[in-house]
Amino acid sequence: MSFSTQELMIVAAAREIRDRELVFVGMRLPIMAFGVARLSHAPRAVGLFECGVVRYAPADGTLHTMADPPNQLGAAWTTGTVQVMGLMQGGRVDAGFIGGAEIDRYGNLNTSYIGGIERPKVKLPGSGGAADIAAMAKRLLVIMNHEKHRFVERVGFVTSPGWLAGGEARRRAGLAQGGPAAVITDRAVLRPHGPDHELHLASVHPGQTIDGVRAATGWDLKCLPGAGETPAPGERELAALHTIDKDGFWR
Amino acid sequence: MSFSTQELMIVAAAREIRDRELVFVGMRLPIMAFGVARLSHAPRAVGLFECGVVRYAPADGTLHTMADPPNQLGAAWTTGTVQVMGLMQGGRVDAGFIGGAEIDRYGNLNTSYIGGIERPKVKLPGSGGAADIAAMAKRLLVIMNHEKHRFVERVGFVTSPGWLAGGEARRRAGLAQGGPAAVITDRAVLRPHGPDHELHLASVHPGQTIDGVRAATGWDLKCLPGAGETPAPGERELAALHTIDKDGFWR
Amino acid sequence: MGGMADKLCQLKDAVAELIRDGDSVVLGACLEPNIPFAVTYELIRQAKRGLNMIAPISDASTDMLIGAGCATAVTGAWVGNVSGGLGHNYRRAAETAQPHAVRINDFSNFSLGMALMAGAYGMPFAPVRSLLGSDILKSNPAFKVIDNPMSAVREPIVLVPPLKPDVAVLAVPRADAEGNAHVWGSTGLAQEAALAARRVIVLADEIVAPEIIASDPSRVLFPGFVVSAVVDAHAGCHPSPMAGRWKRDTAFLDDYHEQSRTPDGFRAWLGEWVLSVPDHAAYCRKLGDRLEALRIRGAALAAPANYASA
Amino acid sequence: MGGMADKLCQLKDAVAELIRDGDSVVLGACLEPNIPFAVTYELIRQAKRGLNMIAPISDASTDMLIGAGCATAVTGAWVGNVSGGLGHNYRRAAETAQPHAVRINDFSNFSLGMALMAGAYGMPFAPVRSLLGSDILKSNPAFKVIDNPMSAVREPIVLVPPLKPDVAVLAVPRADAEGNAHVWGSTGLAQEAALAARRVIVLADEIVAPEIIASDPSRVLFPGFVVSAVVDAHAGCHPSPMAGRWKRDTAFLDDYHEQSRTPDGFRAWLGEWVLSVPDHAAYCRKLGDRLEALRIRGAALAAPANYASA
Repeated sequence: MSFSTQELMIVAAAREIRDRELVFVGMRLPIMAFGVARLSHAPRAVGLFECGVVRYAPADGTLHTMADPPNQLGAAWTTGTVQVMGLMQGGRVDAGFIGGAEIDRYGNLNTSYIGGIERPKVKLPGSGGAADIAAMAKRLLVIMNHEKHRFVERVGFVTSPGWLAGGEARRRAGLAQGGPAAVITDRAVLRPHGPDHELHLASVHPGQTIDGVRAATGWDLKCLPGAGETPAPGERELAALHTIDKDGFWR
Repeated sequence: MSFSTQELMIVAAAREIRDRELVFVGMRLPIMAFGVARLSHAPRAVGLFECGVVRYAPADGTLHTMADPPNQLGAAWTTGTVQVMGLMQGGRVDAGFIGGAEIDRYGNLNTSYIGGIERPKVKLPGSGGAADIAAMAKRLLVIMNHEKHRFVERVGFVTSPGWLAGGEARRRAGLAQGGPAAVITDRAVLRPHGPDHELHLASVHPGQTIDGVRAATGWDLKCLPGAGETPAPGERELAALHTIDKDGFWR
Repeated sequence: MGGMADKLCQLKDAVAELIRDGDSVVLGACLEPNIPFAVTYELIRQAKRGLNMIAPISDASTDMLIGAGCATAVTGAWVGNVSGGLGHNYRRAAETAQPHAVRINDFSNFSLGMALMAGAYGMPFAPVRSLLGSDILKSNPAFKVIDNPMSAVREPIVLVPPLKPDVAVLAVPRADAEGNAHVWGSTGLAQEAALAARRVIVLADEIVAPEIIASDPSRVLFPGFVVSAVVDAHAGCHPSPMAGRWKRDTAFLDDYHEQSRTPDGFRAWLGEWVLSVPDHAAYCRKLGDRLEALRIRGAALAAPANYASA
Repeated sequence: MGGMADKLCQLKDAVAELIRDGDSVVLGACLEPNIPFAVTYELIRQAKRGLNMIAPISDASTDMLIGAGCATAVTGAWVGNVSGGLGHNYRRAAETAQPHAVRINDFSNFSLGMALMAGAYGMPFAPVRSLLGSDILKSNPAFKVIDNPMSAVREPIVLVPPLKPDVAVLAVPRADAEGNAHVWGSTGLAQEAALAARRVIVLADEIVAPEIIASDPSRVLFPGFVVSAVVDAHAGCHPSPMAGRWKRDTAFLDDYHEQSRTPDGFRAWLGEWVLSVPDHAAYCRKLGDRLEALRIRGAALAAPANYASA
């Protein structure tokens, strides 16, 4: 069975969603991942979108933004941002997806400033809801492309807190729960390991090598015990994906 | 033109509402007062009800509670308590009506406990929204029957703060605005006077005497300079009242 | 949605399984309307004990539960009878500990709403500008007054602690079998109560197909995933009103008010309307034509709203 | 309603009279949909200066206003182009002060929502559990971290100051001439923004009789009495979507994204779509068939809701 790297990423992300969970869904890949999860192993997962949409069944139609009309039609609840993010602050949201321009060894993400606040080298769009999802979802799931300049030792600006300086730093900062649980890239899946919560290589995608992934990482990436290959998408998962991705956009 | 004491109270209360004002309306007489004001001198006043109803035109039909179906039908907005009381906390509500079982010299009201908290002599129903209206409306308007045991030197329990101990006490307690502006009874209208904000007799109703009102008051009630008779309801005011009070309940 | 309708259950079972002795319970949070009296009665029949009623107003429901020995605490703003005034059972309990004492945690409607909002949205507390100058700050030590840390000048602020009820029971005009519900008209504190509660029981005036609810997701006040049980209970809010469905049975509440003036009168009322009535269906049959007269028959429909996406 | 429709006015006049140089302005608060781009363009035509855009997301609107020299500050969570990513004008302003510098007051969506809620409801501040551990606390000194005064153990809490925009412009599917409006679909921060703002301009996709709005008061997101002006602007949110009315013109926003990569490209885009177009009607004519193709023609109507009282 053939699949694209993006399809593998979507399926790997979908596997992070458990049945009956409440999931804060971001745009692009996460929205597909939520759909695949719903249509395969998590038929009672619920998707929350920061614009105020809550859905059971995935939207029928292409979404360019989370508030596009197909995401409103047949939603479980259309309400406000304070309501859906308030539920997350209350500890009701099991997992949240975000991306980022930069990520570091402890899963901290930067979507704000590269190269200083005053005269940044690159001004990124900012947090949107990412800082909130990173702080308040019970598990943080990150999806982004794996390039050396994006996977850095220490981000220049923490927009969305991961494990901060590692160890108990996140708890000490006052974040009673959450933290990155998985980073899904176009090359591999990383997971925090041990009491230090440093991101380790959990699996490499088919066609990638451990050395290749390490070379694309800006810190000395260690391997989890037993790290192997990311399982290829199964038949059911790909079928679910093709059901949603009618136009084959992600192939 | 003949009118009942209750009709006079309703009309006197209606006169306290100015055009275009936002008014927090309580049950019974205040709801009639709001209607009379809308249909006579205040055609653009807006009525807010703590259950979450906001109305322009008065309800068409008898209301036993503020949330009865006639008050929902054709409302300007049906929403929640936090929304309407939040607007009041934000300083948007010009006047609010409440009643009470006991009131004192400085317009403090008790609707909680008579005779101590632990084993009260009378347990009253409690604040409802009264404490909030008294604290946060820009002007407090009180309607209640005038009896000596209700008009007391000092209430045993301040449910709804008036001018507290008088003078700057209300401001010192942290209430930046508001305070009783008028107390409309079945005998008279009282208003705070001078920097001390003590309630004074502003007018006595037709058929009542100053001495009679003083005898029904539990403190040494002083008269405002120029205190005279409460003006009788005008033709337009009574017409408005009769439009609303179809069954003649208040006659 | 996407699953079996395993939340649909009988009123008796929902009350037996989801409301436990000692629980803090919201029975309706819309203030005067949509009060699930059918659950009030069932709590009395099942002789629940030690309930702490979190009640903004809830008309005579709380007074009944105190008189019947079910509720021993009130965390709320008002207990009485909206058209009648005083609550006689509440008075007897507070004044003379008859039939038992009642612990009173005083709130105002706004501070109770903000407490439930804080509970719903995981806020550590809610800051309010109400209650300053009120002796409620003295009778209820749960509030805390601080100087506004964001202000350069001294500005006292009341911090309201979050409230998370064990159970909220909410009567709605229509719901599907998964607890997705539509509510219209004023909603009081119902949204906050539903989202703050650990368990939610929906008392539906009508059970409808999921497609009906999904046709208008903006009419949903709280989503089905917070709901534990759905009960099909037509007129379950009698004698309280429900927008577009039921008028208020004011005579019924006035009669309760008169009869409950004495403990004997209250017991007689309770015998007639609750204890000798096996269930909600029997209650409706007993009401008979009286209930039919309260049914709203007219139509004043909301203007259409279109959700089409293409 | 009992009054004249004196709030109904032309878009040009509403912008000229109610949005002033230096104002803090919300242009749409639903995040991605319902963004009043017609007002964005008119602000550029009228060469407003020194605006502080309070924006949760507002798609490319803020980027346009920065590039055109109207906005010199951003108080918000995100500035870019939702389908395209980065905002090129925002980048140039922040990185090289071209065409001018921009002051950035960083928020997240939730903290911005709570700030507007605090502004709407007169709260002295809003306590949140977000932003802890984020450098947003360093880049924006408006936040304050305190230890939770209600907690026995040390528990840091972020206090968010209230935000009260000078003006909020909100695009709605239908409104009456007094600004009473219906909104359905997700609403982002629109309710909080409308209730917090000193002045509200409603951009109505359709002006309807007051009876239409009054037929469904639960569909009202904010009441007419907070509204200063009502503008009849069919498709005034193009290229952003509106539930049941308009699809998103993604190609238009992608084209903007490409053209605005360079200052010259941006100026050309601005010339074509804003400066050489006299008003919103001309903009719609210029879009022509393209706009018609975005119109939602299907029907997926909300189930009826009855408000009858008898």
